[in-house]
Amino acid sequence: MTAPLLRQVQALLLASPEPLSLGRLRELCEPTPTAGTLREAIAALQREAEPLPFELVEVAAGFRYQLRAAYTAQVHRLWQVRPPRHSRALLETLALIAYRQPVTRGEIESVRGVAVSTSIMRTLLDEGWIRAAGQREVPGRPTLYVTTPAFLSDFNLRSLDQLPVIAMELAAAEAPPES
Amino acid sequence: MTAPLLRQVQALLLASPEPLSLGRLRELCEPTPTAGTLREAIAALQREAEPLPFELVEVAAGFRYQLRAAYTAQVHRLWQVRPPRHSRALLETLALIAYRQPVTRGEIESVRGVAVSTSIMRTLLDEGWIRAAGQREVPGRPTLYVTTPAFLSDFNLRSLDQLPVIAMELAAAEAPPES
Amino acid sequence: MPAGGDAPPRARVAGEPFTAWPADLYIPPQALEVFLERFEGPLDLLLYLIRRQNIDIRDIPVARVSEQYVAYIRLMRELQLDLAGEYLLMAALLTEIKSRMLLPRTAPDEDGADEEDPRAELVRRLEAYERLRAAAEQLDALPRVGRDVLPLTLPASVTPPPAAHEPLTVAALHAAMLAIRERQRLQAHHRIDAEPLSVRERMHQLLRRLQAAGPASFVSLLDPAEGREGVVVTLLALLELARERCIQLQQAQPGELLHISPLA
Repeated sequence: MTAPLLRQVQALLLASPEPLSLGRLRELCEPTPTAGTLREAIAALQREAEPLPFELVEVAAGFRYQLRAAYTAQVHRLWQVRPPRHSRALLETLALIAYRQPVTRGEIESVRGVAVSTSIMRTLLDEGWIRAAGQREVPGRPTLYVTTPAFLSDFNLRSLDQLPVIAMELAAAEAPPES
Repeated sequence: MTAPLLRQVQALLLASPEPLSLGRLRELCEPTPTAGTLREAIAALQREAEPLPFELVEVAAGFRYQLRAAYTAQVHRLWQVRPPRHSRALLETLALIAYRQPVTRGEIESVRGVAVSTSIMRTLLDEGWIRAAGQREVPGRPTLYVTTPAFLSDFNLRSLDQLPVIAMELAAAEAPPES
Repeated sequence: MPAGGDAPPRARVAGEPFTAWPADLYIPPQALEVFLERFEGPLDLLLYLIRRQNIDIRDIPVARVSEQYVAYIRLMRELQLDLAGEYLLMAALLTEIKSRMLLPRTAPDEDGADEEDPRAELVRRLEAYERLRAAAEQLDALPRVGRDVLPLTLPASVTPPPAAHEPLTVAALHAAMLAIRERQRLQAHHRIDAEPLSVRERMHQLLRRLQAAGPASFVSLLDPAEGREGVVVTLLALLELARERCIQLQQAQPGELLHISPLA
C-alpha cells in the first residue's frame, strides 16, 4: 500500500533539510507521478497550509516548507538568539555581486569607493552565498565572484530575475572599469 | 498581534530541534496559557495531524512532531539517493560543543557569527552525538548542549581529554572584553 | 528632528532617526561617533552631504561641498575614528575638481562636443553608488532564511541507517576548531583596529620616552602590533609635538631615516 501522492510529497518535503526540486520529488514518489500531477499536489499542499503557521514555497533549489515570518520571533526566543544582522558593507558587497556578476573584488571596491574587508568576503563565502568562478583575464588575474543557488534560496528567490527591480539600473550602469 | 495559542504551539514544536516540555511551551507562549489550556491545544493538534504524514508524540523530554513510521521507507530513500553530507557548519558546531561544553545555541552562533540551522542541531541530536543537559540560568533559560558517550565511541575516544589540544586563546577570545 | 530631504536616516540616536545635522545643537560625543561611524566610505559621506541639502547631484557646488566634506573628515579624525585612506583620496579629488572648475572652459569644438564637466566622473560614481545602496536595502528587505523564515525539517520516527554518512574523524573536528580560532583571531584583529588610539595620549608617551632614552629613529618608535593605524597615530603625534616645539624632526635626505630628538 502506498500513501496518497499528496502525503508522500508532504512527508518528503518535511523530512528534507534542503529544498527538493520537482525532479527529485518525482524520483522519490511511488508510483512516479507526472510533472503535472506533482504540480497539482504541491498547489493543493500550498492551499492546505494557508491557515497554518508554515508555508510551502518555491525557491531556487526547489520546494521547501518554512515557518511563516510572523512566527519566527517566537522561535528565536526559544533559542535565545537575535537573528544575525548583516552590515551595510556586507549587503552592498552582496548586492553588487548579485546584480553585476561575475565581478572581481577590485570592481566592487571601485563602485563602493572603499576597500572590501576580507572578513566580509569570508562571511559571504562561509554563508555559501557567493563562490569564486574563474578569473578575469586581465593582469593579476583577479578572482571573479558569482552568487550561488543557496543565495537565492536563502533570500526566498526562485531566480536572479526575481531580484528587486533596482537590478535593471544597477546592471545597466557602466561596464566595470578595468582598474 | 499574537497568533492563536494552537498555532503558536504548532510553530514552536515544528521548529524546535528537540522535544519541548509543557513547562518550556508555557514559558514561550504569549500570553502564558494555563497547563490545562496548553494540554487541550496539544490534543487538538494531535487530532488535526491524524490524516497527515506527521504526528505529534510525547517522548521522555516532552512533545515533538515526527514523521509517521508509514513514511519511513520513503524518507530513507531520500537519504540514500543523496546521503547527508556533513557540512563545515555541522563540523564546526560539533567541534564547539565538544570543546566548549556545555554551550547554548546562542553561544555557538556568536562564535561562528552565523545562525546554526535547526537541521544541523537535529542531525547532531539524531546521531546521538549531543544531548540537551539543562539550561543556562540566564534570562530565557537557553538549553545547554553537551556531547554524549556515543560521541566518544563514534570518534574512538576514551574521554574528552583525548581531543587534540587547542591553544587557550579561543576560550579567552570568547570572554567579554576585559581591560 | 526634521528629516533632511528624503534621504534615509543615516543613523539612529536613542531610537530617533538621525537625518539632519542640527547646526547649533550640542551632540554628545558618543552619539556623534555613532553617527560618523555609519558612513560606509567617502562616497557615502558625500551623498549624505548632497542629499541633506537637496542639492542637484548633477550640479554640485564643489567648493561648498568640499569644504563641508573636509570639516567632517577633521571631525572624524578628532574622534579618532579609523579613517580609511580613501577618505583622504576623495578630499584630494574634490580639491582637484574645484581647481579645474576655476579654469576657463574651452568652446565647443566643431562636432559640438562640449568638453566634459570636471564633475562628470564623480557624478557617475555617486549615482552608481547610490543605486547600489538602494539595491542593498532592497536585498536586506527580502525575507531571509534564519532571520525571517525558518525551513522546517522533521525527524523520522525511525532514524535512518547511519551508514550513509561520510565518516567523521577527530582530526576533522580539530581542523574545524582551528578554522574557528583563525576566524576569531581575524575578528579580534579588527576589534583592535577599532580601538581608539589617542593622539594626545601618544604625544605624552612619546615625549616621556624621548626624554628618558634620548633621540630615536621614527621606525624604532613604532609598535608593529598596532598596524597601520598605529603608524598614523604616531606620525600625527610627532607632527603635533614638533608643532608645539617639544621635539625636532630631522632627515638627511628624502627617503632616509627620520630622526627625532627631544628639545629642552
